[in-house]
Amino acid sequence: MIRVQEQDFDPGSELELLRDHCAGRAGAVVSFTGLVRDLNEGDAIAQLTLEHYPGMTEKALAQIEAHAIEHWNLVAAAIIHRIGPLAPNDRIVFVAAASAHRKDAFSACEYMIDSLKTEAPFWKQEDTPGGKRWVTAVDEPISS
Amino acid sequence: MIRVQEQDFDPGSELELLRDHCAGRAGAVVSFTGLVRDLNEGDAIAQLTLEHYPGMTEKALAQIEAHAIEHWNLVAAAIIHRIGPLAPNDRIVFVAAASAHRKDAFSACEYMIDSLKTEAPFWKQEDTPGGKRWVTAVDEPISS
Amino acid sequence: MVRLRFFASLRETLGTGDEQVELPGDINDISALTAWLQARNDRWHAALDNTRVRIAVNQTIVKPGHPVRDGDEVAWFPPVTGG
Amino acid sequence: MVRLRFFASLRETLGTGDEQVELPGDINDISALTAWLQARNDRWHAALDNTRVRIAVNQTIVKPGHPVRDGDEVAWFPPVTGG
Repeated sequence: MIRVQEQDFDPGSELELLRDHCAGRAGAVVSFTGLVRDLNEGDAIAQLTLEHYPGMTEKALAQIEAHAIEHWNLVAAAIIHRIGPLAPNDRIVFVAAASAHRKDAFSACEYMIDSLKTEAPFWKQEDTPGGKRWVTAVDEPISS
Repeated sequence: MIRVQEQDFDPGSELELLRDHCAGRAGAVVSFTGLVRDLNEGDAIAQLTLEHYPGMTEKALAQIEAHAIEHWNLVAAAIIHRIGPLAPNDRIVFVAAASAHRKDAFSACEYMIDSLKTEAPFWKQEDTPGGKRWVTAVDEPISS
Repeated sequence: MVRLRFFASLRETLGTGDEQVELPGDINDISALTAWLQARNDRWHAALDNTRVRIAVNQTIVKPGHPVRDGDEVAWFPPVTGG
Repeated sequence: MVRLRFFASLRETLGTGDEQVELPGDINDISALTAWLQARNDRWHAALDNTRVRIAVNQTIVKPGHPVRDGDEVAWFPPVTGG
């Protein structure tokens, strides 16, 4: 399940949907929730704005999810990413993997968020006391 | 935060409590939820019953959590484990780690559930078509 | 008095989960205490004669030979399977 | 016509995020298309003269020299920072 949206999401509801979908076949559900930190590189963050590339984003996320489901034999998976303006402690992203065994659920969840951070076309702009600035990529660059 | 209880828990509420507690200091929250599978070693599972050692359980869980918080510099953590009779797809255990960075949150969460499975005094009994049976430990034995 | 605890399959096999015993004067470690319990009968002997059985003193896992004193709580149980 | 997309800091620097252009007859790959856009002025030249700039054709990242055809959507953007 892939969603890109401005509005907030509820991790509890998403986990419950995954569990309903698994219906006894999954023993392990691992989730990652990304939150807006109030400090980055020593500067206070008043607001974070997420820009994305509509269309390509959904394609990239669907590919990441499909690869995870196949490679780790997941029962279910989910990726949700917010766009637009966000405040400190707001949720940005949610990634979850449900599997029969816990190692697979951990590996798949970590793979999905790692891949999202290098392969999905989202860009963060921070609002700091010194003005707006684009966040610089620190992870590996996007690959072809 | 450590809890051992018969009643169900709500992962969404627990994640929200962690987020409130972090208040902008955590960028990553990783959670693990363990569910009752409807099949184990080829047999249908009608019910799973969790026995534990009251007192020692809480001590073991508190040690696991304290080590994770210190080693990975977590902002917050939680371990909840249910006891008593459970049905397929019921939640058994919830472990969560909140950290400034995602690698730490993943490592700490996986450490806590791995340690719980070998160090905390819980025992599972399965109700199968062939009768009740105690689950045999497959992980590393508990250490001193 | 020493409090003896048994859990899971051991509790079922021995038919007891919690008892209080007067510690004989010549018993001062868990290995001697285990041997003393094993002398009760064949069922006790077999159940505790298992290298996978764990022993905790005052709710902390200990190694063979760990001392036991009056007032202690000693527990025997199989490898754990929670989570 | 080819649809040109620019995102994030590149969109801001160039002052455009989305435009349609008629592809000149002698341009048939993204490297030639990028060079043609860089000839617009110094700002365009500098902004696209950066090895970290990624190029996507029809919403898939491509390598230098990838072909461009009439009807394609071509996007330039900096390394991604979501998640």
